[in-house]
Amino acid sequence: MDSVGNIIVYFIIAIAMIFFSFKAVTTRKILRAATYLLFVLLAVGVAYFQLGYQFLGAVQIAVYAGGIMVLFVFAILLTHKPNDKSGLIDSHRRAWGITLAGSAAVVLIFALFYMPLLHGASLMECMQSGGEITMKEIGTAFTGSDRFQYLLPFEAISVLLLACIIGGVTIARKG
Amino acid sequence: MDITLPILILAIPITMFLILGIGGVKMSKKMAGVLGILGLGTTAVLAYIVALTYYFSGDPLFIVDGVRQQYQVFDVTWLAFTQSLVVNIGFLLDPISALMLIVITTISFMVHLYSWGYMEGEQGFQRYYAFLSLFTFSMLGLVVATNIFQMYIFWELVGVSSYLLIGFYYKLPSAVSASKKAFIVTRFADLGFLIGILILSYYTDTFNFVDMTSNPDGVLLSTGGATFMGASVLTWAMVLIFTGGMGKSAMMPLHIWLPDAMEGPTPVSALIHAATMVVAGVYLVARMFPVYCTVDAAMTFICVVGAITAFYAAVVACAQIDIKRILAFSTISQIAFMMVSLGVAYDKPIEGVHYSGLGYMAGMFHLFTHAMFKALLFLGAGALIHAVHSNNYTAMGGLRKYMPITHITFLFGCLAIAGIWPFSGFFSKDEMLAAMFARHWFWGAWMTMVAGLTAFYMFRMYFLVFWWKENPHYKEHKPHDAPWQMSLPLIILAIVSLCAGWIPFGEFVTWNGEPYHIHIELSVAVTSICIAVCAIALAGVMYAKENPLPAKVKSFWPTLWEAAHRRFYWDEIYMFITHKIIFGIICKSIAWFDRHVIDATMDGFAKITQKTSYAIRGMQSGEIQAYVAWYIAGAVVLAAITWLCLI
Amino acid sequence: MDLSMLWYLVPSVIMLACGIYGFVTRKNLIAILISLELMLNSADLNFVVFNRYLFPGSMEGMAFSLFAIAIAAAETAIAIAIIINIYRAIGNTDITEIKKLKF
Amino acid sequence: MFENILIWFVVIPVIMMAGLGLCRNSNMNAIRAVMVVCSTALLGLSVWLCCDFLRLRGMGVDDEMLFTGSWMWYEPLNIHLAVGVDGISVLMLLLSSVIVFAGTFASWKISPLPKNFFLWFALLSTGVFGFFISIDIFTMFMFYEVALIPMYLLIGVWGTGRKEYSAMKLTLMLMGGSAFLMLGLLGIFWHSAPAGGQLTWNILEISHNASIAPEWQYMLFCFTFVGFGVLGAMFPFHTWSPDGHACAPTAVSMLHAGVLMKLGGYGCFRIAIFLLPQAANELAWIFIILTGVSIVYGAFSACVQTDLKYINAYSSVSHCGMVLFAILMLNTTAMTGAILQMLSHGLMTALFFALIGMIYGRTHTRDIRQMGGLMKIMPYLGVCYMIAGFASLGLPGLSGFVAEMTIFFGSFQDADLFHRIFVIAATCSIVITAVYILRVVGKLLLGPVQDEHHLALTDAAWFERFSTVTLILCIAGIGCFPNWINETIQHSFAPIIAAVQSAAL
Repeated sequence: MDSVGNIIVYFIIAIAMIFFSFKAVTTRKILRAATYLLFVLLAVGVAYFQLGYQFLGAVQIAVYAGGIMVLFVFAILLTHKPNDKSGLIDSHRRAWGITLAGSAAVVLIFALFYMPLLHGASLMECMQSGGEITMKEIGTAFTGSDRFQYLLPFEAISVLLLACIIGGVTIARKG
Repeated sequence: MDITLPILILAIPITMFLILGIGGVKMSKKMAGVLGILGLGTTAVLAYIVALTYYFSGDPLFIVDGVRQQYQVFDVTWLAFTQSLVVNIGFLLDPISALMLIVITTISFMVHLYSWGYMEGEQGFQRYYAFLSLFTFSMLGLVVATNIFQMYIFWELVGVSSYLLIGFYYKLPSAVSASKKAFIVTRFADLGFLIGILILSYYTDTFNFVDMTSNPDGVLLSTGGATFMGASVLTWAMVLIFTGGMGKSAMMPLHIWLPDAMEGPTPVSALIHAATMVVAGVYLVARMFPVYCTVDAAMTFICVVGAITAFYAAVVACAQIDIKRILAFSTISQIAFMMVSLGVAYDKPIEGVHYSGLGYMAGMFHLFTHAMFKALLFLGAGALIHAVHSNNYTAMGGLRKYMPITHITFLFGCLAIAGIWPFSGFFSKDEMLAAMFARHWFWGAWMTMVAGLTAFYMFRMYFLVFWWKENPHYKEHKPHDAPWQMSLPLIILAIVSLCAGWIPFGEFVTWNGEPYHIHIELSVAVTSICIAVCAIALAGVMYAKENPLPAKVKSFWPTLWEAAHRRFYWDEIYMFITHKIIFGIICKSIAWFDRHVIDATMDGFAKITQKTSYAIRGMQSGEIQAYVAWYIAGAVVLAAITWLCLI
Repeated sequence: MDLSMLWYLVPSVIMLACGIYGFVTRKNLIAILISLELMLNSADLNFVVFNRYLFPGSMEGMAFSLFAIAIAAAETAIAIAIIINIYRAIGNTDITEIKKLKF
Repeated sequence: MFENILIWFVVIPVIMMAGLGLCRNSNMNAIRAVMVVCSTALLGLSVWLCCDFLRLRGMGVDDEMLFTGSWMWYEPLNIHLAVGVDGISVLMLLLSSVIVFAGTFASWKISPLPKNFFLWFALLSTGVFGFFISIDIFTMFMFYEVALIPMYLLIGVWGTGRKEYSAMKLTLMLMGGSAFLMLGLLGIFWHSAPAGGQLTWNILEISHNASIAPEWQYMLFCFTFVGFGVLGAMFPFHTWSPDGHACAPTAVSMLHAGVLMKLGGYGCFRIAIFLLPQAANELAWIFIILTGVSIVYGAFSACVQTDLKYINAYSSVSHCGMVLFAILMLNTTAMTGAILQMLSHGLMTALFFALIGMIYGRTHTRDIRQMGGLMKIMPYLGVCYMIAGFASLGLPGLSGFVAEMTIFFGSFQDADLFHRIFVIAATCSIVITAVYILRVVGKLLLGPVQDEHHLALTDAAWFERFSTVTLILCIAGIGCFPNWINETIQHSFAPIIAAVQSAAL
């Protein structure tokens, strides 16, 4: 039995996620879409906190909600035109989108409900058996090269980021 | 026996062919002619030496207790198909090959000499002599073959020489098509020959003539009674081999090439298409005679084909205008005579007949005499054509005053072929008819009738050419006798035609080598002479002076005349089969099938691939959303499938 | 009432579905990118949820999410650079106008 | 490695390519010099190989393959560069070098881009020679592909008429064949050591193991036979041949019809029959039907063609059908005939294509309806054409006769009625061959001159004479003295026949 606080928090995040992601893809105004996305990202971040991954939640909020959103907003402002019609969606596209998204949702949700594995333990029990992950653990895991340690991907990501920086600069510089 | 002479006999002509063929362009005509004549003269002398040695030396190699032997002078391996089935090239001496050596070299030498005059001024004189040498080589190789495969090899070579010589005037379309026809028809016949050899050699496991003919029962036994479609395998083999002979010897229905072959130069017709190559079929049957005797069906087949051909050709010859064609049909008819004669012969004594192998001896005898007088007639016709520049008797008439030598020699030839005593044709024809009567009266009567027809058409031609009425063109262009190179062979051959009958032929050539003393069958001889004289008289009445009788006879049976003149439409039938059916239907449809079905299928694969590519190219639309949509759709479907499988 | 993992997974699925819908329907490149982020987040959330419920003792899911976030950042940066470039080149960010990559 | 004489058959063409690489495209004399020197070297090498081979056989050395050598190439798959020759390969090498030699002279004045032409030509030769010396089926296949690919460029660039189409068609069809072949060869490889030993590509080792399971043999036999059969122009996979030959430049037609099509026959023989003898015994009848059809069908098709090259291409279908037909008869005599036919057809078609190229170079047409009486205008070429024609229709004294007769007599040894009927059908082709050859000769060379413009044409130049005389001498040599070839190759059939017979038991 989970605590009532947890359940309330859960419902808030769940509703926020569902509602704002729905709004993000249906609104015509692109800047609003970005704002709704921000809310979704924040909700997800909260969910991470709730699940006991504080570091991840922090990263989610810092990188996504902080960094990426800024990029989005800048991009939107840079490419925005006053009477932009691209928000309008014709019915053909909408039908396609609804069909695809609907069928994906239906298949996945049915699958979820038919998986007995997914109906077990409560969050409380899991938190007790796993507990929180400390920064120290994360640090060790990311800088070690043993089993369950991630030095190589970590370095790869670094190089990737570097490549992105250079790539981004190169692409954006040329007119 | 020393092998030098036999080798030289074959080597000189082929060397001469290579010299004249390769170096001919650089030579003068005279040089080429002299070389050719000298080469052939030498060959002829050598051949005479060899043949006469064979007949008269009494060497135990050649004759044992009065029986002439078959002797292989040399026999070297040329190609080994299997351990036992080996093709040799060799030199077989026996009565008939020695006879043929004489015939071929004599006629060939005469023709070489004659051509020097006849072909003078022709372009390609050197080429002509080269081809003549090639032909002589091939023909000699054919007659001295020790085995059936060697015979086949040279058989093909004579075919090609004949092709080359018929097509000598290669700028004339008619000569080209005649040569083509000759080659293809004989090739078709050779196919039968080849299949026959295939069958025969499979069972006997040998190609060698001596092995086969010395033990014909062994040949029969080796087939083990195998049959195919009701007839024994050996019958098939022998009939098919005879088909080869039918092609070369222009038997019905494969005779159509021979009249057209007259497009070649006349001396060539004399050599190849009268005296030597066309009797190869007869020679083949004679060569395989003991084996043929074991197969009654094949012998009957030979008789029937020969009898029909003889009559057919004789009838057609009565209605021809071109003198060379008359001679050609006469050749067909006479060769058919020999065929029947061989067909009625028998290798074992039959009751009531004093000598069962008579037909064989008579056939070979006639081959010999016919070669001489037919060559004479052709060379004579050549002299006529040389004089009036036309092949048709309508351009001639009354020539006896202008060309006395030609006239007399031609008359000798006609008398010989008509079978008038004492010309050579009489003796050989008499023996043949006697042999036919001995077998069955029908063959004798039938062939006697053909002999009468022969006398009639030959004298029809003789009178039309030398008597009838003088052609008005002579005033502008006076015909005259040919130069000595041409007249000399005529005279020699005329003398031979006159005398050859007195040769005691049975002493030399019989099927088993035992000598036989020829004696005239009086009843047969008298009958045939009477018929011949009547026929000549009839021809004289109709054609000696200009009169309306021939025209009346012609208008009495216009269809028959027309049909005979058009050779009973055999050419048209062949044309229809080859052009319309084989070319027009089979070949065209196969070619069409190839292009429009097989090739189209292959192209179709390419087209399908291409079409499919174009069709699915639209999916590469450049719209990222479409890609994503497809991707997600796929993923969803996969997920659904996985899920359905899991539960 | 237990908060089993299903509770977290269902909103995640809906987020994914919204992402799909947005990606397929929207014409604005930035809107498409936004939809993409939604899908990514849904996946990240799944990693974390599975990690927490099924393998609470380890941290693979979390690590994976972390990397995913880093890569998403990089990807977004590049994508936005490209979008801006396209905007400079053709004057708008409508995806229906960009069809050069065909055939 | 280089002490093995066989390696030089690949090395010399490579040297040839290197030499050509150093020449400039404009320097025709240098290019010719390289080509003449190298092709003469190849010819000399193959003659020497032949003599040495006969000497060794004469000394009583009766190994299956002589001059063997093997060098590891790629260890994980056990691929070796394994070489070795028996009598058949020796003759094929001799044939190839003669044709490369004659082809060099036949393309004396090739343009444009002579250097590039000869480079590809040399690459093609490398593939051909490599194929014949290999006894490792992987390297064999590799050389096979090396020989095929240059065809595309040679036809596509230097061809005439619908050259792109033809080049594409030829290449794609042959590649399709190769795909089958590759499947077959891989299958053979994976089943080469059934007892679990080391898998091998080596022909000799596979045949010694002799243990590919019958059910696999059936499938692999079909794959390999069809794969090689496509190159051997087997009905119904022959349609690349007319189009390909018609558009190819002279030397390429020569090499392709003369040698490349022989790879098909040789491969069927060396791989399909030798390595899969049981399937060969039992499935031969299917392919006997197909090749029997090829023989007659090709001949009939040739009868109504009007393009000289099409006539010869169809006649090649017929003659090459004869090769495969004889191989399938599975007895020594017929196989000897098949080898003779390969040699004969190689030389004679090369001669034909060389002559057609020369005639086309003068008259600028290959349509026999537009030509006539050429014998008068160019007697040398006319006579050569007639000799080639006579060789093709089987005139004794030239090579075609010997080959065909050996095939017929060998094939007839099989007493089965089915075989007999097909043999007789095959013999009929000699008549049809005569028909179409004489038709061409009659229309092209004899008769009146069709086109007044042709009167000004010249006869053959020295290099053309050289090329044709070489080929004619070889043709006549085989035709007059065939038995030495029999003696050269008779040992080579023993293992194959033994394999087939033991499989039949």
